[in-house]
Amino acid sequence: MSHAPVLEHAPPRGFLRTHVFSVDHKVIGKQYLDLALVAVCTGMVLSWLMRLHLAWPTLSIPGLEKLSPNGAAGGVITPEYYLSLMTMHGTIMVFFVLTTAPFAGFGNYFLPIQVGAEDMAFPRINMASFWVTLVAFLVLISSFFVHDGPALSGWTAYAPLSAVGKDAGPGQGAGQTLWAVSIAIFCVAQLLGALNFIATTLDLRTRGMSLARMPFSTWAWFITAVIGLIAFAVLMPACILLILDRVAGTSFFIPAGLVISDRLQPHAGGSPLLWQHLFWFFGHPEVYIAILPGFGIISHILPVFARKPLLGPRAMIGCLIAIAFLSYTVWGHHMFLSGMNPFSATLFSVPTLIITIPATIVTLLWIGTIYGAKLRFTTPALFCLGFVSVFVSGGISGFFLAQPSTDVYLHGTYFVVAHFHFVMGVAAMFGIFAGTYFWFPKMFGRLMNETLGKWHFWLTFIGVYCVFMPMHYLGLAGNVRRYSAFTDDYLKPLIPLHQFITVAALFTGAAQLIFLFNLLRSRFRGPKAPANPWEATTLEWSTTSPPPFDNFGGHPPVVQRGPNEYGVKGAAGDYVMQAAP
Amino acid sequence: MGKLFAVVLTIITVVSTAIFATRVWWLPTDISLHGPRIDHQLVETMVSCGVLFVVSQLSLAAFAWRYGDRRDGRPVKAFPGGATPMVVMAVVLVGAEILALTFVGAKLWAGIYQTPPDPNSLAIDVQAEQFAFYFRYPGPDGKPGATHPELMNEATENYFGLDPAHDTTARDDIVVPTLTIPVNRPILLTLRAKDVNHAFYVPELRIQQDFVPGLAIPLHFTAVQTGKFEIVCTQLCGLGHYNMRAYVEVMPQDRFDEWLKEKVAQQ
Amino acid sequence: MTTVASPPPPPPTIGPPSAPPPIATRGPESKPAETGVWVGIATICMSFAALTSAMVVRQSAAPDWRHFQLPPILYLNTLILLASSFTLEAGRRRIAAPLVRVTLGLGVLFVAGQVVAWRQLAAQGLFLATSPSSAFFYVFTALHGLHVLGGLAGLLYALQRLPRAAGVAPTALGAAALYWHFMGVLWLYLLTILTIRV
Amino acid sequence: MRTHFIAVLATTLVTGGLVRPAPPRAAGTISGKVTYTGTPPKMKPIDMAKEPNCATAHAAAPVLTENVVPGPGNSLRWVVVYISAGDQGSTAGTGTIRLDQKGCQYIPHVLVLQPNQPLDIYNDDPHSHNIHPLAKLNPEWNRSQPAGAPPIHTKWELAEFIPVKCNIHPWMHSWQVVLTTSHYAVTAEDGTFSLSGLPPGKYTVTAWQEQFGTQSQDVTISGTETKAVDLVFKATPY
Repeated sequence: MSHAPVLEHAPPRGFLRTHVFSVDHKVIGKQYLDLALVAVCTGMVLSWLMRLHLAWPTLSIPGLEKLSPNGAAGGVITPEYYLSLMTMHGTIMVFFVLTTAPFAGFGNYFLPIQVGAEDMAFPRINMASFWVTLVAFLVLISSFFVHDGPALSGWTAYAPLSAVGKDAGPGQGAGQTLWAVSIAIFCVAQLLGALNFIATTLDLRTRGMSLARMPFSTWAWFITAVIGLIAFAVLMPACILLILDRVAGTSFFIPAGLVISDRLQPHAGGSPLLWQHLFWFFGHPEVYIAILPGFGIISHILPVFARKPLLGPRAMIGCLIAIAFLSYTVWGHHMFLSGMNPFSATLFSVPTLIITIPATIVTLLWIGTIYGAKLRFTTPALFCLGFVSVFVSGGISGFFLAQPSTDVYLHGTYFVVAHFHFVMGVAAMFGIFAGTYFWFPKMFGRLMNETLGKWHFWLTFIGVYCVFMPMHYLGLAGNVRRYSAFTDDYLKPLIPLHQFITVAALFTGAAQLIFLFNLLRSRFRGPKAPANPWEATTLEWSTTSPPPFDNFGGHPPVVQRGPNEYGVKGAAGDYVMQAAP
Repeated sequence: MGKLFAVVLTIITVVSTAIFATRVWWLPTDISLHGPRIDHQLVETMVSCGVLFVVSQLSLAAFAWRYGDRRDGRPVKAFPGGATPMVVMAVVLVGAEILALTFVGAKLWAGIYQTPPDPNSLAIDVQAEQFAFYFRYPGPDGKPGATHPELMNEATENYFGLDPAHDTTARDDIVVPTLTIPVNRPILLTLRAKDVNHAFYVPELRIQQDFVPGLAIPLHFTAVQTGKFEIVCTQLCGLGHYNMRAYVEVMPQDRFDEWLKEKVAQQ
Repeated sequence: MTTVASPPPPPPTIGPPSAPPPIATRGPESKPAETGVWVGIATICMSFAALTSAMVVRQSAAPDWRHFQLPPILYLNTLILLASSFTLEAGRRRIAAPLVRVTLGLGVLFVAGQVVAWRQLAAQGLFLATSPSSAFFYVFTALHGLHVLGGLAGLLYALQRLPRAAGVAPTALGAAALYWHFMGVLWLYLLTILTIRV
Repeated sequence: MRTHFIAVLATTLVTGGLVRPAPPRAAGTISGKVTYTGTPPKMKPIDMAKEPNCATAHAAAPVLTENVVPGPGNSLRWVVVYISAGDQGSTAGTGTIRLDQKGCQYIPHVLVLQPNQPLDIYNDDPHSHNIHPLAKLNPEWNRSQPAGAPPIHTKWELAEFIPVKCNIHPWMHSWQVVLTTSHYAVTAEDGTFSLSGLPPGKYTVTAWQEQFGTQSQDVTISGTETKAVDLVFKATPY
């Protein structure tokens, strides 16, 4: 709504109000992205340590003993420390990178601009959501420095291993409690964030910006906010119950008669499957929270570099909504063999297979958009193509795991690790890379270096295939996941493949340093960026880079058409901006 | 640049599919009754997914090769028919594949996990604990003794918490760390966990089932080939998860009876 | 931040548009604050739905569910909460600060009554870890109490903005009232399932 | 002058307590045998199939459970006999105590040490162990020792009977007995023990067996004689 800037929203004064405790959605978006950057570096180092230990178990890593005298005496990682590294790798990557960067980071920065608003509906709550996320991250990281080290029950934290406490092994004392508290705090932050996204999308759209005219990335963030709202609202009570089980002596998830470390546990009557149901009811929507913003970013960027409108925009939005709805009906496919009633395995496998249809439609729409395009191979465009290819590889392996009859063999093996890494670990990351290269000029007013960007793409694209495609073969050979060493007779011949994967992982990890260098250098010394370097149509390109405090310098745009106006004949250039008269 | 992307993607697709097709790494030979049908289901899924994978990757590569911007002023072309062929292709193609896989798969799954066990199958109790499997045979009296968690004492090999002093049926129970079973005879395992979640997985038997503390979960199969195979735990259970190794030894019926007699003598 | 667990009702920083409503493409006068509260209500419903399903599963998981008599003061607390909703609705329609203050008082009284109910249960020897039924009773009443405190903070905020300009107050007061009524409805729901199950 | 100097030196040493004072008074010893009545539980062979290295190592002579180890003439091994009351002239524990994890077994099965005495735990097996002393008074800890890992240097502060288990090999169990007195002995195969260096006085001798509990007997030592003390445990088959 076009209205004179109300006093409430005057630009801040002073360094603290402007850059640290700022209510400006742009600053908060950048803060989220910086947090995600720190988190992804931590997570990547953890994955290096894991891979090094798997390939060469007796390798002594210098300096590790200082970080954890108990876990890695003499620099050699012990089995419990490997599991702690795995748990922290999973938790940090899923929560503090894949939920924070594409959704909270880019979403906070660009959703208000793309809908033509001055800021999020509730700026102070928006600021609170970042600082609560930061608190959650610090609580999680503090579990590294606790006596027994971080939790070791995986990012899924199945009870009773996660609920019994110190007896269940090192890391299950203070480390696991800190994990549960950190995740509960993270849920609160995400709920506050989702609240903002939905209110802004529904109420603060500028004149002419109807729902149908919203860009695809905005649609993706809005739908992700709705999924996140319901998913995190379920994970929070689950974490509260887990904390009560651990601290207050209740027995929600711990049955009677458990003997752990030769001690009969003082609990009775709980149900471990109750935790699995509560967790996976959140868990599967969470993986869609990680990938849907990626869908939105790719659908937003691909037309810009194909110079033609996205094929089937309404079908794309319909698929996003279908995926959002179906994501709440499929959680049981994580529990086919978990001891729940086998009939419900068949029940859950049907919607799991059905959800592949909208995913296939989305992929075909991207490929159809590339048909007949005039592709400009800039770095964001390459990452879009990479995203489509990697998402296809990851999605296809989902077919095997969706059916109980083949999941009997593949459940708990590296096939599962390959599947979710391809879809979440790589496709979602390619979405974040594409978003970064695409929006960097708008966020910082400077251009990133294209050659470094291309080097980063090629090394990463080839690297991730070398790392994660062989994991499918390990899965077929029955290699069990979450093992800290391969001592079984049938696993020993697979160790050379693990060593290949480790080398590829180190190589791909090193390639990310190019991205880091490019990111930091261009932030201060990149060439000046014009308002619309990629000749795109959406609202964020019709304001300066970086946008002023209230995004449009006091006169919000009036939107005349949708975001898909590319390849238009007769217009100046082959595109028409959304807000152009 | 588009051409480079197309070449790299084609190489990746060809190499990956080749390794899948030539089965360099593949499932171990199957030794269970229901195994062949699972292998068939897996191969069928592999073929149909392989086609889907190759077609979509190569079409992506082809379009990236063909539709680079050559500054020749040629207008962009929309996909003939717009989005509807995409939606139709997805719903029909993938939908048909899903129907086939679900229908066959559901029957196969029901055959293993939803059918009651064969009445004369050999009943063995399995206990998974932090970091070992133990198997208990009811012994000559045919009745397994009651288990008492408070009596469990690993030092005295009393893994199941039996109470031989008062419970006569527990006296002859045989507790061994290796699952020894006769070939071609249906086996009914009752899975119990002593402490946390574990899992029973034998790749060769194509069977897998989690242990859940507080539940006694039945699992039945029939081994059709003799030999010694490894049992591994696939559900994260703590620091020794990687080392929860046990063996399942499938013997001809006569050698199994001999083994059983010898174990009874040792009691 | 008044309460960590609940999203406190959103103090609107962008006042309602003073300019004439824009051309078509969007419904009547939209108020971000109220949308925010509706979204918050959806979240809280989902959390309590998850806890309800956990209670149902936990009750059937083992025979250790010990039924006990709900302390009668809960029914008195319910009346207090409903009364506070009426006074608040009256206060909202006439934008009368004293009525909102009465609602605040009743709200505080309700929370005090809940604490008394806890004490009575503790006197009977029913603590959090005594039995799953008491555990769920405490979890439900604690979470609801926390959200009521959030509601009180929202009412205070709305009260503090009331005298400035007639036009501005209703949004904040409207949102806070909506949230408060929801607290009443949620408590009625909780009372029924607790009475049935516990 | 020289003799005077030596006398001064001797008295300072004695009073300073730097050097263990040669027992000025006569010291007695208590020795004897620990036996059992009734039928002890059968020693079952331990099947180490889970760890192939140990299974092959013990293929010839399978390892038996060590909770009750009967010897010739109803004698009992691994029984800790110590002065539980009236203890005099006891000294602090010196020297390093060594515990070996060899062939998936704890060697020795019962280890006695004194508070703050250095304890070195070695992993001599080509695979990893995870030693987990289940201490209640002392702080409980639990550490993995991959193959070839350096020994764990630790000690216990408080007196306690600590059961020790290996988290990876469930059959591996042993005891670490921390005693404040230095007058202790662990019975050998023939069940004999002897406590020496006891100044005259009234003592209570206690024998502790991991499954049958404790037996005590009062003894008075007057001169340098050796008192015979025989302790008998009642054994039950299960």
